Amino acid sequence: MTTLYFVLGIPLFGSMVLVFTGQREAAREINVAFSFGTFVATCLLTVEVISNGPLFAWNREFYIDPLNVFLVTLTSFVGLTTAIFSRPYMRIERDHGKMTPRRLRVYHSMYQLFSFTMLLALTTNNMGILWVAMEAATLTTVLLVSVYRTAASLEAAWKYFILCGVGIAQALFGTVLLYMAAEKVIGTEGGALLWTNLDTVKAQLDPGIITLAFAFLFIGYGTKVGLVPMHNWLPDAHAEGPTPVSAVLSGLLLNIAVYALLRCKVLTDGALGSPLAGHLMMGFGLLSVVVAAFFLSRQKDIKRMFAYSSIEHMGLITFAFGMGGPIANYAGLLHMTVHSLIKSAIFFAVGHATQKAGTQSMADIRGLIKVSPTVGWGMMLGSLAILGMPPFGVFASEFLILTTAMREQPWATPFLLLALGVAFAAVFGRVQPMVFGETSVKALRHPPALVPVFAHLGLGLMLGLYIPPYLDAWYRQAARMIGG
Amino acid sequence: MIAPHGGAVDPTRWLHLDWILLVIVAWLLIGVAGVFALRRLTLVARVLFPAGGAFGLLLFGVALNSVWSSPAVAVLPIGLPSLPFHFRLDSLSAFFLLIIGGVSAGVSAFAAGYFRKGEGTPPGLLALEYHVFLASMALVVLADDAYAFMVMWETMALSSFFLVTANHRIVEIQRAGYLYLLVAHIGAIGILLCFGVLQANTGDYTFANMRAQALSPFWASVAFLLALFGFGAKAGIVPLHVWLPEAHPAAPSPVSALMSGVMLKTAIYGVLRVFFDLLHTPLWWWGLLLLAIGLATALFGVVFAAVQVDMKRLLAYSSIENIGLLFAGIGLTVLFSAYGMQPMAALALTAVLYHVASHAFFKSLLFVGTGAVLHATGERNLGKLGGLIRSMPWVAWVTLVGVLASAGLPPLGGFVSEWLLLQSFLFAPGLPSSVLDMLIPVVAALIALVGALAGYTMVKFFGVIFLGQPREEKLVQARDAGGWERLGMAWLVGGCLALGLFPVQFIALIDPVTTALVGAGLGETVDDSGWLLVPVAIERSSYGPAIFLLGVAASFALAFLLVRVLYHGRLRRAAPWDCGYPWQNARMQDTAEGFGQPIRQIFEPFFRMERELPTPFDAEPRYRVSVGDHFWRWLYLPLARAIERLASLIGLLQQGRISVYLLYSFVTLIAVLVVVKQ
Amino acid sequence: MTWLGVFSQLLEIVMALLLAPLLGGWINQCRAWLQNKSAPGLLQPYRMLHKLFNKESVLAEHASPLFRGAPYIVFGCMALACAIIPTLSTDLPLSPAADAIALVGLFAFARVFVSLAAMDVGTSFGTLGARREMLIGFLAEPALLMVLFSASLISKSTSLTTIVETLAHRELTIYPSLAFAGVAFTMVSLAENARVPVDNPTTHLELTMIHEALILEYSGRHLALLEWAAHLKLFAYSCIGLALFFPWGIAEAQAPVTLLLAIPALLLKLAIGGGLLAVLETLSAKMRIFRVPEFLATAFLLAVIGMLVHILVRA
Amino acid sequence: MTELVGQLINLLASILLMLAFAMISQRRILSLIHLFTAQGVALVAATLVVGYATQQPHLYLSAGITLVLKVILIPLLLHRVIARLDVRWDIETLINIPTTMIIGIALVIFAFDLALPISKLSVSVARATLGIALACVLLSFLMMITRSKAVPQVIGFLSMENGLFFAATSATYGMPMVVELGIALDVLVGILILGVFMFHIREQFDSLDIRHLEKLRED
Repeated sequence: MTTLYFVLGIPLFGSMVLVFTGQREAAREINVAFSFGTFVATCLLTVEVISNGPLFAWNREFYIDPLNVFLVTLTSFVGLTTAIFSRPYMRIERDHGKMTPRRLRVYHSMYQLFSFTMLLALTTNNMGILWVAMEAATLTTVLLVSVYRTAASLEAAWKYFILCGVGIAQALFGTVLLYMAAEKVIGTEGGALLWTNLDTVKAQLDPGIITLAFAFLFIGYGTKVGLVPMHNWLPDAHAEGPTPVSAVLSGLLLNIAVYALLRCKVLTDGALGSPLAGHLMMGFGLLSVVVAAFFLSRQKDIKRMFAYSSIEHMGLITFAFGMGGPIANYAGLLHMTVHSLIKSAIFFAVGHATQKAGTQSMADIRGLIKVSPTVGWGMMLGSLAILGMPPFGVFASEFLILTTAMREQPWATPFLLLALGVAFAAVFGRVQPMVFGETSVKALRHPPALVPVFAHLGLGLMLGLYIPPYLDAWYRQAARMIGG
Repeated sequence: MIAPHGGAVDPTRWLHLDWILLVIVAWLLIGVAGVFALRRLTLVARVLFPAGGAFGLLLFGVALNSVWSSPAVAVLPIGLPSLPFHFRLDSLSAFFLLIIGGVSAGVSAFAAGYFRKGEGTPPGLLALEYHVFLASMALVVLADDAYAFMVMWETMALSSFFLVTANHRIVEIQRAGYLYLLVAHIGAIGILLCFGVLQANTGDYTFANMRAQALSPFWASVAFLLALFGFGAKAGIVPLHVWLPEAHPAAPSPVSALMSGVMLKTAIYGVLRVFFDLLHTPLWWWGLLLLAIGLATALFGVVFAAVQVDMKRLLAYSSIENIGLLFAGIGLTVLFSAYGMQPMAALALTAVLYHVASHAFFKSLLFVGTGAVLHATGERNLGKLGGLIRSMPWVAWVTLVGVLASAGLPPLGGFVSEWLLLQSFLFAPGLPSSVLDMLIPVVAALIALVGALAGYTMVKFFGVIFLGQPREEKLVQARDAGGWERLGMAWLVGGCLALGLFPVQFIALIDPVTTALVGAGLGETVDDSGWLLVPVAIERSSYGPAIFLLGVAASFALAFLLVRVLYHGRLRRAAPWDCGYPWQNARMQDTAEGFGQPIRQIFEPFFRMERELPTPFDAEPRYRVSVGDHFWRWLYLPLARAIERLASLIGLLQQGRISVYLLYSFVTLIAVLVVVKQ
Repeated sequence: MTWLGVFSQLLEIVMALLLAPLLGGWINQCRAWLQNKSAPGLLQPYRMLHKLFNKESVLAEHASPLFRGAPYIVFGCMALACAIIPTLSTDLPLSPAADAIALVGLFAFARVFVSLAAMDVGTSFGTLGARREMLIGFLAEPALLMVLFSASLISKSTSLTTIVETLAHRELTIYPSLAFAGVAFTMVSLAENARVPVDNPTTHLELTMIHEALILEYSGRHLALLEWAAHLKLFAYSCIGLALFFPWGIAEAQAPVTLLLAIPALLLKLAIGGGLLAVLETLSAKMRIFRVPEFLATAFLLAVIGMLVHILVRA
Repeated sequence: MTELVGQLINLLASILLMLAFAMISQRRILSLIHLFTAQGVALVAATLVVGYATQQPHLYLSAGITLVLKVILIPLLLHRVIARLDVRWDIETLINIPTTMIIGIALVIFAFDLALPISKLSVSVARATLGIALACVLLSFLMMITRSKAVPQVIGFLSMENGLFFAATSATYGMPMVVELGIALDVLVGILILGVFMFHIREQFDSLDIRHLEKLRED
């Protein structure tokens, strides 16, 4: 039980410490230390879950089950590697004069607060607190995105705040309706919003209210996932913030939104019995994959391109969960894990590449392999992995999704084939000249920290070829639980 | 590590699959060793590549005597938890392993001598990609479940992509690599979907389960079309062939030898595995479609090969032609087995498998030959070569063997497979439907025309490069092939000759494969006819290559001796006859464009030609004709433009105005609420 | 491998070697008479061969061993072709070595070597001749294959000896498909043997010569061998024609005594065939080089229609 | 007694709806802020009435928080922003006021139709108000879409929060205390951040017009 306090306590305490010491030289190391502390705490938590299954904490307010335990570890691990990556990155940014001490303070404190909100959202059992944590995560990332204070970052942050704020508000309305339906069944002594209680009693919830609630929740959390009609904030927010922020946004925050959506889907499936939730998710998921693929072919800014690639992958994941069934759910969970690993690895490589070339426009980055093979190869392997080339993990989950889609929803496969083809053509067409060919990029003073990149790619490769048994057991239990 | 199970597996039998996996692991280790010896060229060239070649030879040996044995299965613990990698060695995969082992042994030996100076990527990395490429090809042929197959299939595409873009400083090579990987990836998704159909909703992706599924004709046809699209994209059949003439020439020569010789065969393996093993109830119209596509590809390939100016593009187009012939043969086999004529199907399938083997050997020999020429002269354009038989006699004579085999001339392997294919066409008139009967002679005529045109192309290829006078000064001091290169070439020449002169023994190797796939084989009739290849009956048709060669050699020797004895052997050297015009020079020889001119004239509609004709007032008039491909203008460019337009249309979605974005989510909310209300 | 078989095989090879120049001489004589010119002697080709064998062979400076070896290879191929085609009897031990398709392959083999040798010297005439020879080759070869196929469809076999036996035994029924095949075969043999409508055997005019351009650089014994090979090729083609369309008079294995009768029958048939060829040559004029593809395309289509007709009639 | 309370809540709910309508049609930003404050007062009153009717002590506490937050603190902040950045007028971007009103009416009808089946099942005394709360949320959503200045957009966002808060209190006697606190905290922090942003936008583009924020787009 106590490890959960550490898991949540360390980042909170870290953000407070960094508020005062954020601008000092050692701030970067402190940030890494706190992230490392969180990671150790989550590892202990995972060991606990492995040994004695799902556990409650603080009179059932917090709940760890197979669905969120691997996400917690993943969040803290990627948080740690991003912190390690942001050490050299921020030092170079400070030398370029883009990061003043004050902004560094905001960056470091908000970074830790952001990981606190994410861990809170994952571990909480209360749907209300889940909403509050999501809203808090949005607030912290707004500050992180606007940390450069340029016109573009301000615009991106403003749009991000307004669009996500409105979206999340719909989710609040959905939570209210959910609470209303729960109150009728569980009564009002405060346990009505706990997901486990709702889960046990979901059959008796009133279908009318739950349908409406799910509609609002779907639009709310769908905006945070970046499904297509509500995706407009995502490319601006992910492209304008500093690269570590983009990595964390693309890698982790989207997973949390999908996690929240899954929690609601489980309740709705139980209450309705009809696959309405699944069809909604499938429709919007497929739309996102196709539209994002076509967006990809018009990009000029490297970070915007990979932001759209995140939309495409989130669409694919939502489509997989929409299809339901043990294999598709399993594939969706695997895809979430591997996507966040590979996408953050790409953003690390992109970060260094953009710093070397001094620009984010892809036309000016050429011949990375000649200047620094590690950054070049990191970006090439990363983009190949994200495009679903084996032996990386993304291919494993795409394999499962496509083959089940072929038999269960054959109508969807031509769209998927078109989208994956166009996406591959677009992304690879731009990455290849950047990595190969004659170079115009100058070397950097500080050696880039590329351990995170290859650590992530190694894990992605491992997940493609061998999935550890306990992780596989979690995926199976979670897949059965999501059902549908 | 390997848990063998499946079938009554006696202890000695288990050895073959184990040896083969040993070879594959050895290749991977050599690759990893290459990474550590990144810059040390001599270590990589003198140790790693020969070791790779040796293991290729070992694979060749093991596959040779495992063709007859019963299938062995192995399961590796890696892969998805519910689906570990299954590997199965049956006669079909053993046959293809035979080819992979044989060709890779020769090409690796050649590569040991070829990579002299740094070519863009460090040699160690090249060794890694090269050996991963070999290992993945071998594993593709061994894979026994959809996931393992797909992982190995795309690793093969990925490693060959990195090899194609070895010296990525040249932009065209980057573009060729990009096109290649794009088409390969889309093809792979097609194959993935085909496996999705084949697993018929059971969720079990092993081939054993797919064999047990009885698919409805509709789903079987969907699987067929997807497999045709997927494997066709890798093989390079007509609408999907545009990447092949770009990618193969761009790769370093040993790699293009492996790609043309062996990688295209994995696509044929895929087609055979899906059509005959997994679907096992072919419909007749499948055969017709395959026949049509195969012929179109063959004719298209050979006509374009005849007009090429770059020697490696010429060979790439000739690979397309041979793939076309293979698809036509497979089409005929499907047609026969759809009508239940198993012995005829076995004959056609034997022709296909024989051509797979002989094409693998002679095409890699030709590519390796051009590699030696490229290294000695640094020139790829036929207009700048010529007269190399004097400065590079060894390479010239070796390439001559490859040229004769590729042209399908009697004593060599190319002719045997063409002979078997024409024989199978002759029995075709037994087909029940009269329309097909009418069609078969026309198809046989086209195949004969394609064979003859292949001869035309090969004469042009050999004549313009090796014979005549050198068109550039620097060609005179071109060095002949080095020691390792000669070893590699000698092995491949041996392969071509063996395939040409000992068809009976080789068909005995093919027999278990045809019995496994089509239920009948030529084995017994062929065995007891000794030196003569008699597919069906002696009075019906027979062909004895050994006697054939002996006949020609005997009359050669006899004529030579008699002339020396009866008359004399005096000889005098003088200037060639110049018909009274003393200033003859090398430029007056027939160029590659010239040699292709009749083909451009006769097969005009095939090409999209732009001519640059000089005006009368030009200071120095220049005539240039560029031969283009209709598919680019009528299929690929419109496709790209359509995607571009659609993308710009969708681009409007992100206009930048926040109120518009809010409107989108508002409308979506209302829409969802309306939908949900019902 | 009966002794009689071996004897008839050797007899056939020797007869072919001897009769080939004679056939050439006879055709030249007939042509001269038809064009009311005084004809050269019947044995003129032998004298020409003898003269050439005695002369010294002059080679270009940079001619490669391929150039020197090609005549022998071509001569060897033509000798083997004549050995395989059943001219005198069908009991030939060598004939199973190659059936109809292999025979076409053999001719292709010879043609490729001649073209390569022509390109070896590197003058513009050689390469020009090689290109034209290959152009005719790649159009004539499929037509010849189709002719042989229509014949083999009738006799259910592609080996020439079986074709001859089945056609010879059948009572005199008219095969429409053989009629088409016959016309196509004559057109193909005219093209292959460089006779008038396609190429003038006697000319040395750069613009028109095809066969002559190939052997332009040769002299002495190499030229003799090539000339002899050309005669052998014409002899082989006429024997194929006789075997397919007029098979009567060729001895069978069972009746050895007819072997003696077969020689005069062969001579008679060759004489008539040579005369007809001479008539054909005098009647037609040489075509422009780019009319040849249409000429051979018609031959090709005729052969294919022959096969179709056969299937129609049989089905 | 209870139906009096029910009528009182319905009265307050209708006041809220009327205020939302007024805010849509208002162009002067100053009066917009006054309307927003009025809405805050109505919300506090509604919470007090519900709290009194259902004897829920924590509702009084949340009413107090709302009072401090939405009636005193935020309007003060907005007044200061307007004074410092002298933003007086706002012009509508997409559609003019009359059409917005018509769409508003349609939205209200849609909201009522949507909420009708649910309010029958609701156990709390103020069942009918759910429809009105949903209408308030949709109206403020519409207002954010049609406004072109930063401040009106923020006010629209806040009135949406008010609508949601009213839904929480009317339909379910208020969410659990800890959730109420979290929501209030989020809203407060959100406003602070928006205030800081407005200063930066003003300083960056020397105008608070949203049309300057349109450079990040697909060309």
